[in-house]
Amino acid sequence: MRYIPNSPSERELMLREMGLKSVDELFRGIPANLQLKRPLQIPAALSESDTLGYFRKMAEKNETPTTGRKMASFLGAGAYNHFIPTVIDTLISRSEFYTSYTPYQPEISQGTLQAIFEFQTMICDLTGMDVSNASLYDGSTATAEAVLMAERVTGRTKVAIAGNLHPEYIEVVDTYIKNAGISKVILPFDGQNGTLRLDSLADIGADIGAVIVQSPNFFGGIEELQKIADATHRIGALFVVVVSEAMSLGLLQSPGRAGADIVCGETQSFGIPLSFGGSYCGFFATREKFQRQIPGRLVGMAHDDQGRSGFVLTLATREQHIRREKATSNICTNQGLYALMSTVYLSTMGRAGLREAAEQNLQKAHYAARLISGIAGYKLRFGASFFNEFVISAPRPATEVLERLREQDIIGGLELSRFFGGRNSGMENEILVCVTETTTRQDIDRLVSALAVIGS
Amino acid sequence: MRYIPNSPSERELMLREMGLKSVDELFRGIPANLQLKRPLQIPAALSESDTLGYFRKMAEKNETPTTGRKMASFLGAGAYNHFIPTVIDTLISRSEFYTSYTPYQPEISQGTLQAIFEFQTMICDLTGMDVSNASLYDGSTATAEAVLMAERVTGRTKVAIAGNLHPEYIEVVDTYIKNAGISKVILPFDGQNGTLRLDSLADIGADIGAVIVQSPNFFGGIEELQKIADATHRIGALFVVVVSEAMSLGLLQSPGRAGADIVCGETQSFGIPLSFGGSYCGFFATREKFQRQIPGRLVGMAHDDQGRSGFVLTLATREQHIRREKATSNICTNQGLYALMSTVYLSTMGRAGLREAAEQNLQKAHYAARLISGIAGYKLRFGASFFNEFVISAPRPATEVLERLREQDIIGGLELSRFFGGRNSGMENEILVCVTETTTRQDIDRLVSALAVIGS
Amino acid sequence: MIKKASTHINQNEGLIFERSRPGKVGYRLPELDVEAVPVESLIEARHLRDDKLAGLPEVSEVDVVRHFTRISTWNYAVDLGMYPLGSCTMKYNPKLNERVSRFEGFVSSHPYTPDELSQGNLELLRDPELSLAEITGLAAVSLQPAAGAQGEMTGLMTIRKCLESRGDARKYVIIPDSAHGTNPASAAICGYQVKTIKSGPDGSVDLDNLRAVVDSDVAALMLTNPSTLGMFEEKIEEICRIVHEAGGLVYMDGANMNALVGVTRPGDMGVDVIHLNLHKTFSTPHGGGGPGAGPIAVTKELEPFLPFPRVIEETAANGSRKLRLDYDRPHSVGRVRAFHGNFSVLVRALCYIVTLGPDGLREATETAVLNANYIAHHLKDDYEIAYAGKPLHEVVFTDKRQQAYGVHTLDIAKRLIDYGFHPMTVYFPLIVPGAIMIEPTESEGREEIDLFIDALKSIAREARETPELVKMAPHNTRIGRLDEATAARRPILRWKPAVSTAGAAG
Amino acid sequence: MIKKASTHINQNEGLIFERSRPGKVGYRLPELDVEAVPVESLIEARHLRDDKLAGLPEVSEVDVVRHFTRISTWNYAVDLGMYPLGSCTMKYNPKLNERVSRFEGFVSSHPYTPDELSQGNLELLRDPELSLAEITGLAAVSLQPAAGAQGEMTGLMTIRKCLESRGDARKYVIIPDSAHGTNPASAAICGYQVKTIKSGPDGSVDLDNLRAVVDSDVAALMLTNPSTLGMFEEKIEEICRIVHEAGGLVYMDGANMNALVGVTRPGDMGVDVIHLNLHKTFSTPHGGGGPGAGPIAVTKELEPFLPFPRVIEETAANGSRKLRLDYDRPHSVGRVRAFHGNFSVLVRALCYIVTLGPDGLREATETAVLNANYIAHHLKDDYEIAYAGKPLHEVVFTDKRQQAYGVHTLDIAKRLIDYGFHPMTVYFPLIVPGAIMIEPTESEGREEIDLFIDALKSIAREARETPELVKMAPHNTRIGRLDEATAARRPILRWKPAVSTAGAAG
Ligand SMILES: Cc1ncc(COP(=O)(O)O)c(C=O)c1O
Ligand SMILES: Cc1ncc(COP(=O)(O)O)c(C=O)c1O
Repeated sequence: MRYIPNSPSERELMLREMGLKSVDELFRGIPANLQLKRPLQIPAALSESDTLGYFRKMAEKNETPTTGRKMASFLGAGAYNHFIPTVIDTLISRSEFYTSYTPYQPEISQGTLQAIFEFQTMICDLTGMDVSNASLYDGSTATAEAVLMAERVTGRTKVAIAGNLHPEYIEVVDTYIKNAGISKVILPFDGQNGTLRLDSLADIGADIGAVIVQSPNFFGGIEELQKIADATHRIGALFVVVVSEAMSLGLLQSPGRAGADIVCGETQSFGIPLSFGGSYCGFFATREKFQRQIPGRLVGMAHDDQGRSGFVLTLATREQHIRREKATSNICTNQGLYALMSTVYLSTMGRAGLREAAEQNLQKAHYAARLISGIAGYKLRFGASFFNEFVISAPRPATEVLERLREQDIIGGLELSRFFGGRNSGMENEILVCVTETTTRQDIDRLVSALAVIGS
Repeated sequence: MRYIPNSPSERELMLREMGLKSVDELFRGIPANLQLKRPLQIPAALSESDTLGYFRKMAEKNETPTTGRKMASFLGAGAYNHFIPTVIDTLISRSEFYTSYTPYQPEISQGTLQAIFEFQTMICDLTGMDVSNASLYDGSTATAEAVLMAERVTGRTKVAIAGNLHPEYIEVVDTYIKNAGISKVILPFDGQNGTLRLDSLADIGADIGAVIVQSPNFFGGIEELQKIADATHRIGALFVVVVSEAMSLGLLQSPGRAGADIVCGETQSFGIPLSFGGSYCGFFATREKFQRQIPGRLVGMAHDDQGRSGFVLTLATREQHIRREKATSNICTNQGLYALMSTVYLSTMGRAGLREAAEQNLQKAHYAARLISGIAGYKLRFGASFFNEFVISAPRPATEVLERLREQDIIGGLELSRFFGGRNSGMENEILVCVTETTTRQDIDRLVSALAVIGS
Repeated sequence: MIKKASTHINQNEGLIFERSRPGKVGYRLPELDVEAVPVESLIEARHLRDDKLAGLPEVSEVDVVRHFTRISTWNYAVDLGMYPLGSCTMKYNPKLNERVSRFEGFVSSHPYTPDELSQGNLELLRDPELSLAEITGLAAVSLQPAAGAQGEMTGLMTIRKCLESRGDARKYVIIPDSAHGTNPASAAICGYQVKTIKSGPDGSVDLDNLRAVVDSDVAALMLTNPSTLGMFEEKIEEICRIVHEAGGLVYMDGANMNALVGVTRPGDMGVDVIHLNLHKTFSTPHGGGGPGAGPIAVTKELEPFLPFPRVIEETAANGSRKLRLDYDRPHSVGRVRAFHGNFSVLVRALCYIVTLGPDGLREATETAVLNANYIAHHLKDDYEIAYAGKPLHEVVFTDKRQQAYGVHTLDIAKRLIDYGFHPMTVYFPLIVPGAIMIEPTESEGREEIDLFIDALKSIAREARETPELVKMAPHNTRIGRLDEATAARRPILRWKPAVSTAGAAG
Repeated sequence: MIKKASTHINQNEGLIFERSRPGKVGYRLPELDVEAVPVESLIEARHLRDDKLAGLPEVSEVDVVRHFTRISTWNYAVDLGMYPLGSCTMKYNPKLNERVSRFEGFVSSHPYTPDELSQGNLELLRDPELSLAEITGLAAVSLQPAAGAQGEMTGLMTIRKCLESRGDARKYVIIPDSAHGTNPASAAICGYQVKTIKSGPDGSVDLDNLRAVVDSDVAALMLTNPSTLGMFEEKIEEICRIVHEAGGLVYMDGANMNALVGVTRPGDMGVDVIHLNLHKTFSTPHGGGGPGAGPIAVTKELEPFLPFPRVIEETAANGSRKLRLDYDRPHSVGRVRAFHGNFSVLVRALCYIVTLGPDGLREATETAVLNANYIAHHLKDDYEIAYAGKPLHEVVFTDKRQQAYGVHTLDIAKRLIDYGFHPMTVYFPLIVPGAIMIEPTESEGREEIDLFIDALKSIAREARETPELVKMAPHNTRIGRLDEATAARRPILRWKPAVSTAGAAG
């Protein structure tokens, strides 16, 4: 087997050196009746070229913006198609990065450690917070961790979650709190604006440990963070701001400035390919006073006895390998390499590039919104100002409209009935449309004329 | 511009430090009337994504075995479609390899130097020679260099070249010798076997400095190297064996054993993609006694004052940068990175893999030959035993047959009329067919049934 | 004498922020192709950033490439040599996996792409489920968990759901004192209290201790098998029986499956749930900390409780078979992350499985166990074995003998660096004072292993003869041991312009 | 004090052959899918190998990856830092070029693919021709030459062909003594005798020397501009006139075009033929020695003599425009290599050109020249300038001052390694005794350049104060200076089992 550098005869020799006759003796610790007497019933080994062929075939069974039918796609909703500089893959493909372990041995892990320190710094700057961790699984689990941390900090076992938070994020939070003795209330969003109903905050009880709001929200709308922060702090709760479209941070006020206590979310927009939903990279940032309550790994600066500076994993007493059931989280392996991708992305785009990219998202999305809302029968569902996503109301059921669009190689967006079928109804004809800097005017115009035809 | 790490203001500063006002002053050495007053008239700069789009479009305008129409291809003739292990590209993509210069400074170039030393060793083993250089441009120029070296060694200004040597190699040799005062005679090949006519060697004059033969020859046939060697040495000429299908060395007697004085050719078959004909990698090996006449770079072992061994470029007095017009060749930059690709290939396939791959070529090519020669109206043109290429005679003009095959997404091979139209006629219906380990039985069977239909 | 490594010139490099200069750029976007409207007319001023993104660097592409290439050379890596971290299974990461995981058809597909346009992806989500079910001998698999710890949490939640459906979620999860820290941490998230049981004298589960704590309040036993001492729980069937008879379920931490794949199957032992670390057993790269994937395999009874969505196959009217994502899972524990798991990791793991096949997987297991036993055999005269027994894929020693000279496990670890190796796992499992935990994996050849054995023997000698040499190690790295205590006392967790020579060691 | 580099642990590694063990494999091919016939029945025994390929290694994929990854870390590289080799233009190699050059649609296409199935490739062969013609200000371009030296040979052949067509090929090629070795070597292959002319006191062509040798036997002047001293031939027009009036042609060695692109064009100076080194001026990687590409650009008059095939555009009956390869070139000098040149290099160079565009190309030139002048300015007090003048993209010093302390150019070069830099070009051009030739290119930022200046200043100081330190350098590399004399006297050019510790330095 080509991944094994021991030759058969070397293996023989090693066995003999140990006074063993056969490999089977190595497994004498396993009761005979438990030993598998037959080969595993999985497909026989493929050659390298056949393996390539198999995965090529699978890849060709997908239709994407750049392969097969070259679909023009307007899907967003927590996963965004942004431009990815080539250098990112070049650099993370350095085997010193991707074939190394968690940097527990700083003397030979400074590359990874320094990169994480840079990641933490960039996240702090973008979110306006003091401390960032080294990443969490994704935006949804980062949100769940924020809820758990809020409970640790406030001792309150109830949280208020905006109803326009990404529905899958809410599902994940449910899963995490279900057994942790934490309950949630859903804060309604305004039917006209799609943003959180501020009045709903007026009467939330002092038993609420955290108010969790996403901005831009699931519908793309920008929330009144400042006001929500004030209301939240008034009851002594933590204000958690979730950012699932990190690109918006290139343009929008940092949640920190608006008064957030925890800012968490997803860095996928920063150089991480869509890859059918993973791997992505959760981020988590908070105030310095909470730094010993933060979940996940932290990298800090340190010096050796000659005064040379370097970096180490620090404040480890928060973590499971030391604190066990009392740890701030059960997370161990995180998304290290993907945090590196985002770090390289932010370095490459830099100050000017992130701003330019963000503004292109804004301009193109509004160009599309203007045209679509101009089509007879279509309108923007919500009034709030938005970044690169907006909801349109179609004259027919969304599923039907999207199917017709697909016939023209357009994935028109996400039908909201998928998430707001029951409870919040009135979403049958609603489509969440996303436009990024990678969406060409031509694609937008194609969508518009296609919608016009379908609408008439 | 993103490839320039000097900021505009830094450039200003640097100018000022030098007491200059503007960049233009830097060019005061260039007469004003020669300075270009307008921007170059080439397309304006493209963004990274537009550049990717442009080259993607170009790539999609090609039809290959793995893209677009997925052509089944039976093209060989000096460029072969062999399996390429993934690790090759991974390893040559280490920037320490591909962004470094010719290893003139051994203390910080040992990686490149050791790899070349390994390449030289492998080429010596495969060819059965004592000394190999670090590569030449390609198989054709390696052949031309062999002719020039033969003249240096023997002092004779005439060479005899087999008429079944790759026609483009002969063209290149013509180009190189034309002005070097060397003349050539073409040795005819046998009409039945396609191999060199041994009788033609009987009466070649003692003024011949070298006999140059390709085996397998351009028609795929295996030459009687031993006999040719004897005849060649009888007149005191050098015997040059050209190998354009290096894969054959996995199975066939090494030319060295058969008496060759110089073995040269192309390593493309060893891990180098077809890439429309380049970059490839020429190899050149000879006897120890000629090592100071060899063209191109050589790497040798050396030691430092602490006895640690390493490698250096050596015998440089042969080369242009020292010997100038008396150099053994004008070559400077060679195909270093591609020699590395072949070194990684030969390491990965190794002893067993090269043998297995070569044998699969042999078996599949003969399977195809058996079936095709069984089709009414088709026959094998030549009788000599062959490795992975053979010539078929079709019942119609080759160009017509190939065009019909293309309609069925098959590139059936190379029409020989392309090279043997005039002088050696009788090749109108002849097609050079190549079958490698990457050709599936299914493709062969498709070709066979298509030929049958076309033939009837 | 150090055979494996030398020292060589190595580039210094500051933080990326220190390369920043106003006006440098590393990108080029296409021109905006729609008319630009004043931003303030689209978004209220109060919602716009007022810091001009001042914190982000302004550098060229050349700066980026130089920066990250340089700092990468400060890392040790599997591609450079043996990485004997016990419990981490640092095996070779095949380049073929990396290549296929980057196919444009995968990386460019959006998670909400309609099923009919992503049949390839759905097949890649189903195929590993089938293989992993067979490998574990269990009925069903969920690929959603993002890593082992999340697999633990998800698995325990399916157990909880199952018990709830039986009428009582129960209170406790029993965890041996040798377990990995994620076990109790995961149990806590699931609302279970942890009952720790002391391991027996041989490091395995002490049945009496177990019987003593197992009762009708116990939801599950969380067992690592082979244990973190690298030894198989020989009484596993008995253990499962005890738990099952008390109405509890058995969760197996499968982080050590590299010792078992193809040789024995948890399902056949009586295990109800197991998580697998694809970034260990199934060769996906650790990436300096992640990402990984922690699929769980469960019994038929637990299948209904797996996270949604599930990939199911349907036969369309026209008889064609199609895959689709099924969200209608009333009994599911819910979602543990957005979308469909760490897809790019799953693709790599599947590539590994199809590349090796049944024989290759077993051969890998056998070789991993052979290598570990070979090391145990050759080092037992120099280092104290933690527990006598029959190690499988890893072996645990202690620093007992070296302590006599004031040399501790950490010193030995640091000295290994000078010998050209990454250190082994240190001070884990916690039940072994000064644990030295070595896992070679099947990716090491005899030569590399012999060099490793020589190094540890030589360090044992140094500990006796020149202990200071070991205690001051490493000597051949660009920086020495860092003062972690101070770093934790006065944490510096982000760069600020003041700290401007940071990282530019040397 | 050395600011740029430290020393760090670095893996030793023997030769790949020393990792070989019978039975190890690193590959897996598909099973043969046709019936296997005894090999001897297909090929006569006498034609079959009898050595069982004994020389090739038997190693696993892991061995291969470890081996080449380790030895790669022994190299210095552009991605690690400044590579100031004069005349070599070691600029940044954009990763985007690498990526597009690997598109499956390019790498999988066979050179004999019928034109209608390779229109994309043919466009990629035509587009650079158009751009390079504009950049050089000449009429036509051939992309076939594999490197600069072959470009020289090809260019001189077109000149010869042209002269032959005029009736007399002539005898001599005039080459300044400052020229690169490939110039005379290439002239020799073309059957021309070389007449070397001494450069003038300022290092440029001495018009009197030139006039003295130019006569009706002179076929061409081969001129490097800017010269290998980095200075523009200010009298280039006059020079061309002199040669042209005598019926000769002017060949320009374009290796130094990085100083001129977008600023001035050889065609406008009177040059008849020029070669370009795409692996210098146009950013394609040097690859540790190659491959490169050496296209030539020529005047209208010389166009008919370019190598065949040529890419031409045709309008089909239906009006559609198609590209095809034209082999019917009666006046061509012939072919200089098989197929169509180093295609994969051409793709990279084109990618560079479209990425930069007119403005970017000029900006690159300006910055390259700025950087070189900045270095010249800051080092002139420490090192002797070879020739006073106006350097463009590179500057040449000598070791004259350091010789006083027994320190020579080579010592300075080796000491630069300890400072974390690759040495500059040494002892070239030959007319400068102890030449120190520095070319920073536009890829270096001010900080890196300042570190370089500091290093050379510090070395100048060391030469005065502690010359031994410099003469024994390098001190921070895994091996020291190697005994090249012995290596050349008793050459060991291949591995033989005997030499078994080779390479395992340390
Ligand atoms: C025994 C054991 N259990 C669980 C884990 C946690 O797995 P992960 O890091 O993937 O969350 C690990 C990995 O460190 C482990 O070694
Ligand atoms: C001035 C000059 N001319 C010609 C050449 C030869 O070019 P190549 O190495 O591409 O053959 C070089 C490259 O070293 C050079 O510097």
